Amino acid sequence: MTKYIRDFIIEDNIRLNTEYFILNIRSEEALPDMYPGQFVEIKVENTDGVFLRRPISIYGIDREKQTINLLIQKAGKGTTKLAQHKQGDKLNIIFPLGNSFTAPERKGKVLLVGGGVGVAPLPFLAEYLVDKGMEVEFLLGFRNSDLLVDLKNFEKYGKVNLSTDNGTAGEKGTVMDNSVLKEELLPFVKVYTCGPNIMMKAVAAFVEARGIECEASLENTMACGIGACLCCIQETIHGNVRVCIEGPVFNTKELIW
Amino acid sequence: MTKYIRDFIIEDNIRLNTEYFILNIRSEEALPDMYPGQFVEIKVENTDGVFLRRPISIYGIDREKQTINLLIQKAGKGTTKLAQHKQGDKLNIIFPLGNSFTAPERKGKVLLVGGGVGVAPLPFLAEYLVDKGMEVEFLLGFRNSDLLVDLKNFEKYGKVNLSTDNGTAGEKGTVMDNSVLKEELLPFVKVYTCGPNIMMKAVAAFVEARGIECEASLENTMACGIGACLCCIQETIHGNVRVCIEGPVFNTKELIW
Amino acid sequence: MVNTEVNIGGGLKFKNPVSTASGCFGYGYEYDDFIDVGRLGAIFVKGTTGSKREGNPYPRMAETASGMLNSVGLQNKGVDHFIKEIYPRVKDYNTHIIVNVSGSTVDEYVEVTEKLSDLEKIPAIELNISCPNVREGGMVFGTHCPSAMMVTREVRKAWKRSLIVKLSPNVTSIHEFAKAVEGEGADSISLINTLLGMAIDAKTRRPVLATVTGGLSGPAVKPVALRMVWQAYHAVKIPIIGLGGIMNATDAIEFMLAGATAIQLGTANFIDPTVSVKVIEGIEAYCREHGITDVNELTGGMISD
Amino acid sequence: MVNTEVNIGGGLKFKNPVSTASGCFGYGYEYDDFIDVGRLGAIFVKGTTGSKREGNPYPRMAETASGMLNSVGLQNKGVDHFIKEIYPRVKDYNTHIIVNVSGSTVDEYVEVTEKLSDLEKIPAIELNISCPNVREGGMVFGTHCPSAMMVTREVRKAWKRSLIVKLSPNVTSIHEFAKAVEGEGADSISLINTLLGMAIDAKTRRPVLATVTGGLSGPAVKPVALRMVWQAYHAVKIPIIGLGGIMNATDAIEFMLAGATAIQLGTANFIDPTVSVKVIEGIEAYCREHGITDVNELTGGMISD
Ligand SMILES: Cc1cc2nc3c(=O)[nH]c(=O)nc-3n(C[C@H](O)[C@H](O)[C@H](O)COP(=O)(O)OP(=O)(O)OC[C@H]3O[C@@H](n4cnc5c(N)ncnc54)[C@H](O)[C@@H]3O)c2cc1C
Ligand SMILES: Cc1cc2nc3c(=O)[nH]c(=O)nc-3n(C[C@H](O)[C@H](O)[C@H](O)COP(=O)(O)OP(=O)(O)OC[C@H]3O[C@@H](n4cnc5c(N)ncnc54)[C@H](O)[C@@H]3O)c2cc1C
Ligand SMILES: Cc1cc2nc3c(=O)[nH]c(=O)nc-3n(C[C@H](O)[C@H](O)[C@H](O)COP(=O)(O)O)c2cc1C
Ligand SMILES: Cc1cc2nc3c(=O)[nH]c(=O)nc-3n(C[C@H](O)[C@H](O)[C@H](O)COP(=O)(O)O)c2cc1C
Ligand code: FES
Ligand code: FES
Repeated sequence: MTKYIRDFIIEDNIRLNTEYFILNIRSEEALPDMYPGQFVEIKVENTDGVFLRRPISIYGIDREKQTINLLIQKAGKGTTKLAQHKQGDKLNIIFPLGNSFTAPERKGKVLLVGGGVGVAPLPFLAEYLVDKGMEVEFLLGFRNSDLLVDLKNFEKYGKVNLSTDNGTAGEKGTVMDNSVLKEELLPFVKVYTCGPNIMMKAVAAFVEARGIECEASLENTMACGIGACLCCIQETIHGNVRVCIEGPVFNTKELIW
Repeated sequence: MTKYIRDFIIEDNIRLNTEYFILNIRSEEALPDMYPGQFVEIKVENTDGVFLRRPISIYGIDREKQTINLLIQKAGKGTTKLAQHKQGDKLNIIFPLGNSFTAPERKGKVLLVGGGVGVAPLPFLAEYLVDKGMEVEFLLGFRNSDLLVDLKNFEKYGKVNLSTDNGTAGEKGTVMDNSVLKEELLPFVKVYTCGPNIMMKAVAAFVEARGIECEASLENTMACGIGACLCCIQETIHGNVRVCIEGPVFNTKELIW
Repeated sequence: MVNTEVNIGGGLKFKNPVSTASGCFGYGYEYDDFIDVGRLGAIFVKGTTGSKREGNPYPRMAETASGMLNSVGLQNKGVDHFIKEIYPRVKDYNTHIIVNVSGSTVDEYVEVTEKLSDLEKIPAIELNISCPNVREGGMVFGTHCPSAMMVTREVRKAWKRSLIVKLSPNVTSIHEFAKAVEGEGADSISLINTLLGMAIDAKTRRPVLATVTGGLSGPAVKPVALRMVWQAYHAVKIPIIGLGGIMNATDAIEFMLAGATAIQLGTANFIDPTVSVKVIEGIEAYCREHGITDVNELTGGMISD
Repeated sequence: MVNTEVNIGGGLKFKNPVSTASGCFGYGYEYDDFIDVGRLGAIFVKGTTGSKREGNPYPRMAETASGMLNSVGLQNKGVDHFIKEIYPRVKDYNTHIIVNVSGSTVDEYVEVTEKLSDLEKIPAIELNISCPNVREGGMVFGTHCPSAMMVTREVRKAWKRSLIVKLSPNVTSIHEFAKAVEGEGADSISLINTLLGMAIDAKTRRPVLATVTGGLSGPAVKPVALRMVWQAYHAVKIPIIGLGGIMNATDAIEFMLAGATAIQLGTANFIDPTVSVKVIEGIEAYCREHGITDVNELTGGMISD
């Protein structure tokens, strides 16, 4: 898949809560094909302490408007600067990067499990899976009800099961405690997960043990994002592979983590 | 003189022409005593390639409003960033720094010679000298008429003689070609100069040769601005001295330049 | 018109002084989408060893002030894989493909070199005696002068085409190493490889890199790199390929003024995958503005009184 | 309450690990307007030589990516001036005044040291064998191990109180120098001094510094400094004073985790003259947050598996 480097114009910067915001960015030219799970690398300019680009998942696209939505959490210097950007500002972007989630072999119900900002790639994935005739259900975990993000954008595609650490929204506990995972016979033909490694590992172990296929989109620290530097490695049964090229999405069975 | 470090609030950013702008900055607390020739050191934050503070002369002060005016030329990364600042932005400032111009021993007419952004300290100096009962005249040099700055603020204090390289305003040529310096008997008891070194040297040589006292405010590259690093040295008859403490104003007779 | 061709020694010429650094440009094709890599003076590919290496464990990267640390550790599929799978894919680029030869023992360096000798379209190798990220070999050769000489001598015997030796900055006297490898028959030297550095996460109290230390690159190291190029320039007669923190044409020109005949772009490619083409164009523009008709006039052109 | 007192060796204790680096804090009083310098663990004053020195010609400073180059070159009015004019002004600060002893010959180092011995309120000297900005002496002592040993030995004979030796980073093996001066009786070591670097102005084609090369400091060098502190920590038993690019409390804590007992702030003072007090407070806050009751627990506290 061809990669591009382009200046995007910020159309909107929507503050969701104290930590999360959505950047809606527009390209002057038509958007190329992009798939769920892929990400972009943003150049954050003029920010003390930020030298490298920042990888951010594709949250949604609007082909006609030539816009991409990014759901971003203020994690540090770079993302905090991005949160301050205003309509009309330019952002230099390399995209689309990485591989993508794959649809299950057979039709049925799928579960999309996200934790915190790890929910970012899920609506785009849901759209894709619904298109392919799947029935989508979400399981989303947040620290508390103040940090829920843009739930309507998930509900469009399927039922949303919520967990919060303190029970202020949905069920109390982590996603692993959510009753959707407690049912004796899990109805899902495939489970997708993105979030903190510790959560993804637990999800993967749980669903693999039940013979269900699982794909995870991994965290990593990246320098180039395009496969040139070998900094973003993940150990797999095939050896060390690049998360920015062979990933970020992996069948969890292949991971040594 | 006590030095302060303080956040100032930008009250106004006035674009004068393509190169020059005036920042009007306000302190929450009363301003301390400041003298003409002194400067401030500005922290320019979040600007790629800018690490150290930037020294800028005091262009004017308003004690009641607790504001300082700075006349700044876009010279590079730091000053270009300053040009983009908006009302309400904060600037961290160390001030007031350096020594100051001194009034002549006897009353009379004085000439203030500025070239380019070197005109910056002159209105504040003129105000001071007029207060002391001097008669002030200016000789200001610019590249062309497009770059003239805020002349009204000079005319308040005395006659303004202009030179431009291409003759688009005032007399054609450098300040050294200006007829105010051509008169057989120069009427000035003291001459003050600030601008490019090459200009200041020529002015100093010319007026010194006529037995007139001359003070120059020197250029330099500074790291600390408060006398701690010894980076901003000027060779003088007393050895190497710090431009940020023993200067920036020197009696030109003491300079080895 | 500006002449941009430069002579790297050992019969090798670059059509312009701009090339890309080993480990920072993959095998070239990673950048196909962004630029015509055929415009480059040369591409230095990732460090290649005798057999496949998995490199160091994750995490391998830490961002630092105006730079980054890496501890990739020569992950590559080995020289045989390079010959079979990669060479056919890159050999017809309209630029020179130069292999960065790495190893843990002199025998490994020689083995890799010999195997590469059969590849017609590899006009030069860059002998990497300066990788800080492998336990044995690597930097040891680059920081111990007799070892640097020995490995250069043995590889020189095995390699008939242009031989570039890449020096480590982690030494007291760079000129000593420059002279030493020149004496052993290097056709040119490239410098600098990364400076050995380290990062700690105060929150977790752990090293950021799995290997604790790693190699520092990017603009942070530029002043050191520039100084070393200048020192080497005054020590040797062979051409110097300068690198370390070059981000734009101005930086590149500074390296040439300090004594470099050509330059490499490393970390800069991560931030702007099109930077190399911009640097090629920027150098030409600088020459035109300054009335320079031959880019070679820049080399060592620093004016000092 | 957090115990912040640290033991620097040779009977010297700092009330907290935060001090200011030689050449970056004048004689302390330059900062009186901004902070109570008495809150510092110690002040290391400008390099002091046998007689007055004018230092290097202008320009002496170049800004670089996340750092700066300086070529001040030990400008100072000599040890006698220090004793007569400066000592009386600073001796009653509620902190330790430590003199950075510099020179071109062993005799000069010893002469300065002997003269300082009479000053009751100078509890320690920092032997600067690492200044990159003087032609003779200076860095030569710091980059040649036998010379480093010799000057340490001679100064040790002349100085009964705490002796800190400041090491140069411009060497292949910092641990070798650390061990060597420990063997000659240093009570502690401080590192790093500046990295030798250079800057060129592409517009004028001239070096930015009158001396061509200068010393690189600031955040750019932090990864190298941290690595060297860690290497030295594993080589010696005496305390280490870490510095190089520390800009805030987090950086300071990283140096302590790597093995430093105390730290110095250099270039950071130029950007924020109040930074030292912020670092003192930041370290205490970190300790409280992490349930650390004694700042000494941080020293060498990096967790590695
Ligand atoms: C493929 C991929 C997709 C991503 N998608 C999104 C997304 O859609 N929305 C979003 O908000 N974030 C996403 N992230 C994470 C995002 O890249 C980091 O939060 C961001 O780089 C932090 O930059 P910063 O300058 O704000 O933080 P810094 O100031 O650099 O660091 C702050 C903290 O974040 C940690 N951190 C830094 N970089 C990363 C990283 N790459 N991954 C994890 N932790 C990191 C640091 O260790 C530190 O603790 C994604 C990461 C990857 C690898
Ligand atoms: C005491 C003093 C008072 C000053 N007063 C004013 C003032 O009132 N208004 C104003 O506009 N400027 C003033 N200057 C000059 C101003 O400090 C520089 O223009 C500014 O630091 C440039 O910063 P930059 O980041 O924009 O440029 P950079 O990107 O750092 O450099 C751009 C160009 O400017 C040159 N330059 C950088 N720093 C200096 C410097 N300190 N002096 C001269 N040239 C420099 C560089 O060599 C380069 O060619 C003063 C300087 C001093 C020492
Ligand atoms: C991620 C990464 C991997 C590298 N791998 C190699 C390598 O395999 N062989 C080598 O000689 N140098 C390697 N280097 C060093 C670079 O080629 C170059 O010498 C160094 O990064 C300094 O240049 P720069 O500041 O322009 O990046 C690597 C550097 C980085 C950042
Ligand atoms: C302007 C300047 C002057 C210096 N003068 C001295 C000196 O006289 N003696 C000395 O041992 N180190 C001197 N140094 C080195 C510092 O003490 C310190 O080792 C170095 O700057 C690294 O620390 P930093 O990055 O925190 O500045 C000087 C550094 C600077 C920037
Ligand atoms: S980030 Fe460079 S290879 Fe993945
Ligand atoms: S700028 Fe530091 S002494 Fe003047």
